[in-house]
Amino acid sequence: MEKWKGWPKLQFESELDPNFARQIASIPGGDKLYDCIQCGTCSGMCPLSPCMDYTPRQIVAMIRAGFRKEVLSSSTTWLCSSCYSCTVECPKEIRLTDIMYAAKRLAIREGVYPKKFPIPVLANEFFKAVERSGRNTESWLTVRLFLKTNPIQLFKMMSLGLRLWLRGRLSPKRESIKNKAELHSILKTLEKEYMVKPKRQLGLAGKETP
Amino acid sequence: MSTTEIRSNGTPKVGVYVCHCGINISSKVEISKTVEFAKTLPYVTIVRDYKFMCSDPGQELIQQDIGEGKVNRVVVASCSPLMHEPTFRNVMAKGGENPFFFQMANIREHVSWVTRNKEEGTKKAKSLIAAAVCRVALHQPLERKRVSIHPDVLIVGSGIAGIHAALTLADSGKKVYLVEREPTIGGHMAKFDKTFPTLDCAACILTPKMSAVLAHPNIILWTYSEVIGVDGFVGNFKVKVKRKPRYVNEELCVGCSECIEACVYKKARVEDEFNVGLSKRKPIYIPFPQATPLVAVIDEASCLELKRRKCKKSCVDVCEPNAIDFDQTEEIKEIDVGAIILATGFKTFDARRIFRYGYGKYNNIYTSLEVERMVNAAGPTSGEVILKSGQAPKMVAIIHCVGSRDNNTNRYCSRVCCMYSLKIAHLIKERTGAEIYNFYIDMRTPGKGYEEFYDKLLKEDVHFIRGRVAEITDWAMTPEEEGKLIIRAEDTLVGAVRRIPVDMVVLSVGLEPQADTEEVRRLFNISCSDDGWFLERHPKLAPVSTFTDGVFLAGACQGPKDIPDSVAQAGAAAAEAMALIDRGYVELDPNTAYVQEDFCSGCKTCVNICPFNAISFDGDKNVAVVNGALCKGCGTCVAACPSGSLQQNLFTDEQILNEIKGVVSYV
Amino acid sequence: MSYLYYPGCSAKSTGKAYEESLLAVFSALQIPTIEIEDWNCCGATAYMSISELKAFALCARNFALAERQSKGTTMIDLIVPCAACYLGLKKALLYLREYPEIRTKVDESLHSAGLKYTGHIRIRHPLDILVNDVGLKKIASLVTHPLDGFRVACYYGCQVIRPYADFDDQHEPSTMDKIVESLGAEVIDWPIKTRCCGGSLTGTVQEYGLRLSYNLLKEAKKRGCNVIATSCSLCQFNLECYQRQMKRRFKDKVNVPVAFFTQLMGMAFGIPSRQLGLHRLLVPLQQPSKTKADVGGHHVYN
Amino acid sequence: MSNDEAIKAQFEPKIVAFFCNWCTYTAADLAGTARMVYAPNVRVVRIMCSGRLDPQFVLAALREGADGVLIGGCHPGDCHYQEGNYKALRRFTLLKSLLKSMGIEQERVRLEWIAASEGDKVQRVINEMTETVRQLGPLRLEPTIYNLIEDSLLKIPETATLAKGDEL
Repeated sequence: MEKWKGWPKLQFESELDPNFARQIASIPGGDKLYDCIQCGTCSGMCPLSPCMDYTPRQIVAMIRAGFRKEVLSSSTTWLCSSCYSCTVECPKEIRLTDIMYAAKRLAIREGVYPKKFPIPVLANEFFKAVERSGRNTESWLTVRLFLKTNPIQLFKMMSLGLRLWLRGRLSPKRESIKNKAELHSILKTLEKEYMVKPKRQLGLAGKETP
Repeated sequence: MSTTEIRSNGTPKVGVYVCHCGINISSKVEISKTVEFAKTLPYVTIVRDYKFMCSDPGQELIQQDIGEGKVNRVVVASCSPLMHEPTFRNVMAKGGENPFFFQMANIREHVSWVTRNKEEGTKKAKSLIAAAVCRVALHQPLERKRVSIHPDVLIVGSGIAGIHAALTLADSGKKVYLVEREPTIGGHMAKFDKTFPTLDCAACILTPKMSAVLAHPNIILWTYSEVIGVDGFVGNFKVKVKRKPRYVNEELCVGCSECIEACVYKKARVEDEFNVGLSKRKPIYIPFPQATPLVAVIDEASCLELKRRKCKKSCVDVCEPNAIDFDQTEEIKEIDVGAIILATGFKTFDARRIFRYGYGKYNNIYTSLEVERMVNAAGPTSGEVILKSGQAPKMVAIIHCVGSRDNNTNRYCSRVCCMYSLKIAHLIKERTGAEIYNFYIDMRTPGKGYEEFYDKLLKEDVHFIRGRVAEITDWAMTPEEEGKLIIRAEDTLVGAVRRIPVDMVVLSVGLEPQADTEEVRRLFNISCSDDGWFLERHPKLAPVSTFTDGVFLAGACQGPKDIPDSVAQAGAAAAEAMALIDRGYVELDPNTAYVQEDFCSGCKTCVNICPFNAISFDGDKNVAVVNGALCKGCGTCVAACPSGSLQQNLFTDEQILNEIKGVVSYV
Repeated sequence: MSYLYYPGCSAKSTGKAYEESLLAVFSALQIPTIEIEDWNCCGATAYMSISELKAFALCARNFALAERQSKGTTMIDLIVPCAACYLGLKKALLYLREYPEIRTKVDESLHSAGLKYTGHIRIRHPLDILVNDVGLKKIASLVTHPLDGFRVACYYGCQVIRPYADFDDQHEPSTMDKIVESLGAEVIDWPIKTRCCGGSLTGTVQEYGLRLSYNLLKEAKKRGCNVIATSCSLCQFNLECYQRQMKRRFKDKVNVPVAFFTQLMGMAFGIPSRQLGLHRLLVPLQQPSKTKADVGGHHVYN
Repeated sequence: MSNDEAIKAQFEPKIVAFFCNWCTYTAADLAGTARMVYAPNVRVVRIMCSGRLDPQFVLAALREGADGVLIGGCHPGDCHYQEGNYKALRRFTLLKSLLKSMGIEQERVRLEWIAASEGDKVQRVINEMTETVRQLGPLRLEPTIYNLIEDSLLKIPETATLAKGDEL
């Protein structure tokens, strides 16, 4: 007798997050989110929607309905390669790519992104590298990424790495800027600043009348 | 210079009547406070409030107070004067007082509907009431001027709306000028094959009306003509109409089309406007077999004779009635009419504007209008639905909302596309048996028998996919897709992206205002809504009137409409025009300018400034003289008068200055 | 007219050839370019998914440095060849202008490092500069070795064009096509010139990334192209460097050279191939045989 | 927060608007029917045409205690009376220079073309105007200027005082 995991297709309102939409909408231009007519142009344009667990359109619907958990842990936002086709073609001028970013940032902040999924790892590594040295060194980024996600891949890529190295397109030399102090003080002042407002920073529920 | 003795009916006794308008006003305006405040204002003798001042009991209140001599001037604080000023002026009259001892304070549109809370609302309401009271105390008794109305009507545009309006008016004995830009009447409807939802043939129901127009003794039909000038005002418009030369004498031509046969152009080379470019015509042509009038027309752009004056004119030789006349020139007609109905219709959205849909880039992508011609038995393919290759399509996609519901093109829903797409789906299915895919965002079928028509299509196993098509390409990913047009869209009901290869695509293009709407709007001095359609006076209560009295709207020029709605609206417009004409006169507001001769310095500033030449100069008395019949009451001259001797009824300097005082200094 | 130049990280490794050819071509056109001193990462895609605000700050530092370097100039034109950087910087510029709340925060952060930026700066892509500032006439006039026999598929990728590019049509870009045509090459028509190549996914979720890249190559070949021109180092990398993996996974020997459009220009201008970094390509690019390119590629369902 | 700022903070400007009957007043009605909420500080006086606007009305408003004046007319070419709005524009420019010479900030008086369909523009303009004037703070007329206006104006009949005596 297997364990009861709850109704697969029954969603109790009490489990949804009524503030989720407003949180995402708090990014610049984010309130367009409320204009969505669910036409599906975004999903149709998206080169990766066939691989996503929810299509971009569904994500918008879910954000508006407050499916916080599902959205933040979905693969959709991470598979978004930010090619901006959705943003350009949306009939309601919703900047979907920005919304995906917002979701990604929330997911990372709250540590709910799909684990073992290489993309967030890449993001993190990239982020750290730049924080450290102001630039990103592709060779090291790749190495670290594969070590963290699947080391076997690293070997698979060896030959490619070699061929690139022979052509001087991949060097172990770490790229870096000179004036790191400057950079660090810039980034430090922004430590606690968020583009997606933490919930506590959101006002009372309900949109304000214009 | 000016003095404050109150003319006419003695000491002002102002009655203030505050309307709750249900909760429309009372929800944002503290009525009781407002009433208390009003009591403190000068001359105010009575203040009352009531749920609906415009209702009979509400009006009763005012009449009684007037009747009992408690008040002789009235302020009603309620909605916009554009809404109910006439109503309450009548109340004054009924109560036995001059209707112009009345002023309205707009505390709904300008207060309760636009303020956040009661505090703000009440404050603003008070100030507006104070303004009205201060002003009304200085009002004077006035007479309305009556101007007789010219009984003829001008109708611009002869699509189904124009035609229906024309026939209705003509049948009621009115003389109608029907002006059409194209060489024939009929408009878009004449291009259609069948009409939804009944599927009766457009020609069968339209052509009888077209010939009726031609035959009707009360209708003067001017095709191939355009209105180029409009002067005057309600009841007495002076209109200039340009009749373009068609180089064929309408009276003589019998429409035998011998000339077309004979034209030196052996093959038709000119793009055929009527078949929206799907076929070619000759320089001399008759748009379509049932064209009305059935008269040939020669187009200057392509006719050899007209272009270079060297052609053997074989058309002339074959024309027995000698109707062809290359010396014909354009002709300007000047007419007087009392009312004008605009029925200038719409244009379809240019599908090239949406690059992703490849219109004009790939073969076999058609707009809905092109398909209408294609399925029409009298059309370029004589009713056959075929691809460029000549074969019949096996799979057809119909894409809804092309150019509609899109911030990058038109925000609005074009209202007819869902239904005509269903119709086209049915017709193509019927003609070819092809698999048909309808891509829609929302299926909109409100209307008598419309939903039923949708049901019918569902039973005809047409595919319906809820999803806006992302792109149409010739990029094949599978062998089945080779050589096809591939539709990529999300099936939103399934939640999966689908690639569907088809042979033919129909783009259901939306409706747009005519390209020259702006010029026409100016010509007739009316407004447009922000999406470019002609603006009606009131969306619900005056849907066919405009802000210019005597100018009415019919059909799609006011917004996307299907045939039933256009006809209904045309009827309404005709009725409005009729009502206006049968009354026989218009009453003009007496807000005209007048000269206080003792102050006039005879500087003549006003004489040149008046746009209507209503002011002349009396040399003997050395004063300006205003012609009340010509004055439209803009007050420009009054503002210009250096001596202040010119004044405007209902808007004298002291009245306005008092209103200013009231609006600022009490609250 | 002189320009400041922002290389971006990839120009120093995988995209070296892009930088080399770009600078070679620009000097051939006598367009002086000065690299921003001590520029830093633009905080593109991956970074932005951690903190957009910091990404904007990173860009702002570059702006500040640029302004300090070319003090006095009323309007600075910044050449940004890398697509991701181009988008990142352009977006930052836009958001800093449009959203005061962001501007103030970023200004503070700059201030803490004794930097400031006024906003007298324009982000320009080489395509933009070549077509609008230099002009096709000038380019054509420098062509000494016309590229006949080359049947080029111009691939713009995403971020050069979308969503902020103002120098070309976002739905149907044509600048690169025009340039390549003016080099005497034939440009093939294909509907997916701005379709995503998979971007960073090719490095992370190869399963998907590879497919997207392969679809592009396959379609280009099907339409008889014998070289693909790109304007983005990541696109170039994805399309070229993974062709072996594709061969393995899809049993299809793609083997299409993928060059930077600047390399093609250089070739037409007769610039020595080493200066154009042609030797860095994995799929060698040489004068195609006069015979029509082999049309191949078969179907993957995805 | 400095004292001056403190005043500005709770200062509610009074603004008188002169709207032409055919375009701008209608637009304001439209804003109402569309329930577009906007600042309550602007109070509308309806005139048939912006051409009727006599500069002394503006001065009067300022003298009576308004902190700003907004004038609304039809777009150029759309005037219901053909060209009243052009006249208005001409007078407005003159008025501006007059105000300048009086030392009154020009931003306190604003002319806008607003068509019958532009309810949203009414909302925008009124909100902007209110903010501008709020920033400028209350209008304080120099006594000399006040008298200058006083003389340049014809007297406003004192209905209020009359009211006390009631009989004339």
